[in-house]
Amino acid sequence: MLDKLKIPDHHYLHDGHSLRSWLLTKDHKRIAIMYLMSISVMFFIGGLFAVGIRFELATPQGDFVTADTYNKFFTMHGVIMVFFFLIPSIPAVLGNFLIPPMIGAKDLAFPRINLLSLYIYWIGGIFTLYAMISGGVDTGWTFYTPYSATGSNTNVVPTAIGIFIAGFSSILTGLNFIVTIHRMRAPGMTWFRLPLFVWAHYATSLVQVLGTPVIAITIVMLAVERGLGFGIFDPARGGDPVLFQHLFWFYSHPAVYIMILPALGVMSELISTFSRKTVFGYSFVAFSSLAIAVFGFIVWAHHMFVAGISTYAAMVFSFLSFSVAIPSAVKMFNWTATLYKGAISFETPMLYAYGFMGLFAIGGLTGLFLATLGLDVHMHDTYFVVAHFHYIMVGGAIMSYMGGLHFWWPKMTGRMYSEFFSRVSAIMVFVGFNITFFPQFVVGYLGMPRRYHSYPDEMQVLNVMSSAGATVLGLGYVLPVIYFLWSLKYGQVAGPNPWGASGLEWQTQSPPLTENFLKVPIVDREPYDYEHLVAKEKHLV
Amino acid sequence: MKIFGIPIFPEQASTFAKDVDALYFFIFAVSAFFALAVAVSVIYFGIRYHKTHDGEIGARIEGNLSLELLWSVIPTVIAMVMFGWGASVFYHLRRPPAEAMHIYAVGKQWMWKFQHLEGQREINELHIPAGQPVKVTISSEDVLHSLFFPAFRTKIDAIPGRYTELWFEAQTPGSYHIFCTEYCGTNHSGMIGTVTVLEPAQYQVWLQGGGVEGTLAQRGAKLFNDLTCSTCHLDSGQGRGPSLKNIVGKTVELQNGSLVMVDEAYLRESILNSQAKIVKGFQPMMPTFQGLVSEENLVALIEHVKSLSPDATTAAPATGAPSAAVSTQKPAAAEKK
Amino acid sequence: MSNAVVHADGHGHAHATHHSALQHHFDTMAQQKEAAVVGMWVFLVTEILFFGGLFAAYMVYRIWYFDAFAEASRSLSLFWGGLNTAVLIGSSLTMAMAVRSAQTNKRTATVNWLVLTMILGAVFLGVKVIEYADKFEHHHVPGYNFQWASHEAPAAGAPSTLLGAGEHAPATEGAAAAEGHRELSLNADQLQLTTQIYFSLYFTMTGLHALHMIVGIGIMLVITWMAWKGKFDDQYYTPVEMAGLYWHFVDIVWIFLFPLLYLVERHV
Amino acid sequence: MSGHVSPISLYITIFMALMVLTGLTVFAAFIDLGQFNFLVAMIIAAFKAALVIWYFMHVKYASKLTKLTVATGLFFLAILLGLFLVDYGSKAFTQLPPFLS
Ligand code: HEA
Ligand code: HEA
Ligand code: HEC
Ligand code: CUA
Ligand SMILES: [Cu+2]
Repeated sequence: MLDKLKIPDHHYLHDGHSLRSWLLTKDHKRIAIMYLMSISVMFFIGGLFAVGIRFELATPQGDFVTADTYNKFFTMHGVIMVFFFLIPSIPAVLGNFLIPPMIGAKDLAFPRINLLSLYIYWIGGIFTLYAMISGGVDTGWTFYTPYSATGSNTNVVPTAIGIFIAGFSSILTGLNFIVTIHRMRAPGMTWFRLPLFVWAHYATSLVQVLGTPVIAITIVMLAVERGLGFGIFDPARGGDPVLFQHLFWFYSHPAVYIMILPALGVMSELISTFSRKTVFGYSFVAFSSLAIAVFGFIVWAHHMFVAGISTYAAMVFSFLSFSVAIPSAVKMFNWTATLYKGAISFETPMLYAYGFMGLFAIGGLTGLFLATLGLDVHMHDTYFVVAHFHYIMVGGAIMSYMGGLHFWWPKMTGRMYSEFFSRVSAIMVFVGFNITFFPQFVVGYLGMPRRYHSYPDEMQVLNVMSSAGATVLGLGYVLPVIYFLWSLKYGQVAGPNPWGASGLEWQTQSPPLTENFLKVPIVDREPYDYEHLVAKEKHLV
Repeated sequence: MKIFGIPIFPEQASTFAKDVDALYFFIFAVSAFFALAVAVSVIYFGIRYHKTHDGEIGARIEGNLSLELLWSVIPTVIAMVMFGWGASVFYHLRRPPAEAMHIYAVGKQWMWKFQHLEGQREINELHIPAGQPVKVTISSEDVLHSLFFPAFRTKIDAIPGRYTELWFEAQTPGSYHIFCTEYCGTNHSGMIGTVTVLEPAQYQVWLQGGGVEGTLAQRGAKLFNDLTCSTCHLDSGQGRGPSLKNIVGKTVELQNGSLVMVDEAYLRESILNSQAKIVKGFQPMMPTFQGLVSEENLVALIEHVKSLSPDATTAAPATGAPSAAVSTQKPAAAEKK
Repeated sequence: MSNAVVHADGHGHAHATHHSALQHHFDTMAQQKEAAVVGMWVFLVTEILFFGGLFAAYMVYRIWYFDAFAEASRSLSLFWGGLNTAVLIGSSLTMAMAVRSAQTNKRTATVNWLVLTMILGAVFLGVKVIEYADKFEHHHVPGYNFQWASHEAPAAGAPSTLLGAGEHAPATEGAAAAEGHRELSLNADQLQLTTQIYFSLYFTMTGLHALHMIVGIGIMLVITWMAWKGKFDDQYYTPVEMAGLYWHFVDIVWIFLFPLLYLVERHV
Repeated sequence: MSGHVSPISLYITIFMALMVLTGLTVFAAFIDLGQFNFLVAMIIAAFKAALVIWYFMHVKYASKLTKLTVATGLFFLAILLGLFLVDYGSKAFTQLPPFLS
């Protein structure tokens, strides 16, 4: 049957070939592709800074680059990875591409705003890259005052403005998704027939819309303080530097759920598809996304337990911090239960999904260590924290993103990549990742502080392990670039539904038409209905 | 603890270390249990239910309410245990005992300055006796820093314009790391030092050694003269300013009728922003010393004033009072003890 | 590869008559309008939280430095502030009228109301310029040679020196006391510091508010032009309505800024 | 489909009400209500804002979804301000305004 497949004549990639037809497109799928290219570039820039960090930390003395350069490395690594890679990653690429076909819509509610958000992202990115080339920043991605306001003499304001601008891109994406999910669903597509991917993106959008404005205003306050000499956080005028931290984390904690919620959404799709089984406890998984989004807003001060907040406030925020763990746990257990009595197979996306399960569990559970007051006093600002968030953000979010990319790649391009190399890369990433970041838990509990350019000799062995692992990890990330590009031309034609998946997006050709569907679909059954799929397949044969 | 000569677990050198590590192992065990439970089931299901033929699909199982409840409630209960345990350790970490020995620390780009009441001053080094609770009061001269003693399992940020404090009771003599853990600019990773825990007897010897220019309070007394404080604050109470004898630990009545408890934060405020609180019966004529006394000299002055109240048990400084903090109503009631 | 999930339907492009403003990916004008309204409100929610961050900072410092805030707020002109409040509320009325005219197919009235709204907006900004100029004159711009000298009090900006301090300090009948002010717990030096925080917030808050007004006027210029060209009718007036929502929101922000900044403590 | 058209008289009434409330808030600021000055000012402002939202911005006639959106915004604003007070309200050096403590 495979040899009969061919790429359809009409699809969104063929709807105009000029640069103009891309830059002025209103098609969510083309915008998604442009996002994919942009964030990939950003990922590799951020990754190069990580290489710099790990190279420096291979020896304890701090002899590869100067302390100032090192400080700029991790700051720019963090800024790029967080604001220009991970926050836009799944929503702006996979969400943009898939939400309309998943709900049976022709496009997002506001196609022009969608394009605008891409341009805004570019402007913000260029701004930030410019700030980095012309001197860099060294405040850490957290921009704590008073160092950022008065101490540092690097490009703090330009970088912050770059983030400010990119924030609007994130807000507009979220706004677009919310309205689209509410208003653009195909006939019959009720809320409880939505794929869990869409639920997760709905929750993400809430966070984007409600949180991002606060970081924007915080950046404005920082900019007027630094640029115009206003005193808002300035301790010399009786201002409170800790106020900045409150405002910063009011956004930046929820922002971690902007990064992880879409990844959780991808996971539900992957687990269901590759076990050919409906997701166990659909409504619990759906509502846990919303719960995570809402609870995410009430825990922020767990980043400030030793920053001078009152003992009472520390207790309240520690208590609340555990509230996010419960819906996360619910998700983990439901996915596990989904596998029970499934028909499981291990194509590359599923390998990533399995990797995710392990790494996210470790990352999330170490979050509990940090949320526990007595322990965080010791662990705060050590490599334990660094390991925690890399386990979630790299081990969790990126694993899931890669899984999703491999899963929907045939839908996006119409072609398959090399199964062999993709498995090799998935395994390299998993192994390399653990070698890189597991030792950091150990060295962190040992007391190694983060943002350290040099460190005590006795910690070298663990750091060398970490640096070695990063090499494997880095190569694991380069490989997909090669076979993905290769597949564009030489890949096997995939056909509309190579995985036998159940979602609406698989019921149209690959790559899809510009309008996604020939006719507006009418939905008359639950999601993840594999019985029906099989019955139909049999009927056809 | 070491494996093949590589340290993988920090020394336990304080009384907290055991408490914190016990908590650590508890959460570790819980986490390991859940992580393994998930990993094992996932792998087992992957093998047991591996897809065997084309077109095979999984069983139709929609969900199970009691299971959902079970696995929401159990983590909730466990999480509450973690919270409670963690909070009680934390509470302990934040409550220095009254008899604690007192040391001042000032963070500054990029060094730690420690001052003993007996007058010794150290930079990036700290000597303390074993078996004795030690309270460190911390401030910063420029940006945020954070004073971290990994072997004691405690740290706290140094915040410009405020006092924060931590305490510990070192147990095992030896030398341990001091780190600055709040990013503070170029040489953040160079802002490190060593804390040396000595046997109490050795500590006494150490105290005697070295050319010390008098105790901290004595240095403060000299400053008290040099800065002309003494011209107004006569012990007799006849000067332009009130007598500072025996005021620490007492309450003072202010001009607007409210009462203030005299503690370190109040003294600090009185010196830096003298007219924030005007003592009843006096004119607001004391000049502001903001910018004229360094953090180090400030603690010396405060120590001198405290030495004028020999039988006061020093009240803990109210954590985090900004230097210009103004409170017009009730006395700055320290966090409820 | 057709699929049972996808049915043919009579939906979508079945309607023969489409309004010219209907975009291809919507089915009906009602769907399109509802999407726009919800989208706009979601945007306004982001604006609520944007200003919310400022309000949080304001709240913290107002509690800490109430006296400085009271003192500094008294230096603002109640006349200009009150006038501006009235102007802005008036502009909200004219804006509401503009939307109403568009709803009822009255082209000229729509244009007129919009122009009137813009004029009122410009008046507001003009008054703001007067107020800002006044602050520059009185050295009330933080960071830029800020100086807080309350009325007759001695040049408080000059740091009191050790020697001269005794002479400096005003006696009991301080200027403030003479005016019958409530006893202040702050002296000149502290006011110098902490009123700066007030003015930093003042300028950030009113500055951002003014920026929003400028943007609003810009939007309205375009809308007015569109209305003039006859692009709207009772079926399609969404842009006017959206501009209206935005403008009313800016008005609401001011409704809060006015008491927070101008009326901290006037009863003395 | 052209949405609800409110009568002009309603708009005028709302406008008048807003002006009166502005006057009231200025008036209230000049009488000494102790700690309650702030509360009164905020209640009046909130009431004014509600009038604008409800009538000028047509939320009264809008869909449930729109109402929900507005409510969500206010709810999260309350979280922001409320949890700030958890820290700042419990710091040793901060007094809550007496009407809160
Ligand atoms: C995507 C990003 C992401 C995500 C999702 C999370 C999720 C969580 N994080 Fe993390 N975190 C970061 C990114 C993230 N974090 C970053 C970047 C920092 C550092 C910032 C900086 O300072 O630079 C940080 C720092 C950080 C701190 C501050 C540490 C410090 O600086 O001292 C804390 C403290 O509470 C914390 C806690 C948590 C918790 C409780 C969760 C929870 O949401 C986790 C929930 C998940 C699980 C619990 C696992 C799944 C459940 C099971 C397997 C079942 C068993 C469960 C139970 C028994 C309850 N994180
Ligand atoms: C999405 C977020 C994200 C991602 C993906 C990563 C990815 C990685 N991070 Fe990052 N990291 C952060 C977010 C992220 N990080 C944040 C927020 C901080 C805190 C910053 C701060 O303190 O302010 C941080 C800090 C941080 C530190 C601590 C620095 C310090 O405190 O001093 C370290 C140290 O090891 C580190 C390492 C790595 C490594 C090895 C990777 C790897 O996964 C990267 C893998 C990618 C590549 C290697 C690039 C691709 C490969 C090539 C270009 C080929 C050539 C390379 C080789 C052959 C090796 N990161
Ligand atoms: C010009 C005279 C003058 C000088 C010089 C002066 N003071 Fe004072 N001081 C006063 C007066 C008057 C008061 C009481 C009014 C007040 O509270 O401000 C006071 C109050 C105080 C208080 C609060 C006392 C209490 O009972 O609550 C302290 C503490 C203090 N001064 C310390 C100092 C120190 C330390 C110095 C030197 C660095 C100093 N003063 C220099 C005049 C002075
Ligand atoms: Cu001091 Cu870091
Ligand atoms: Cu967090």
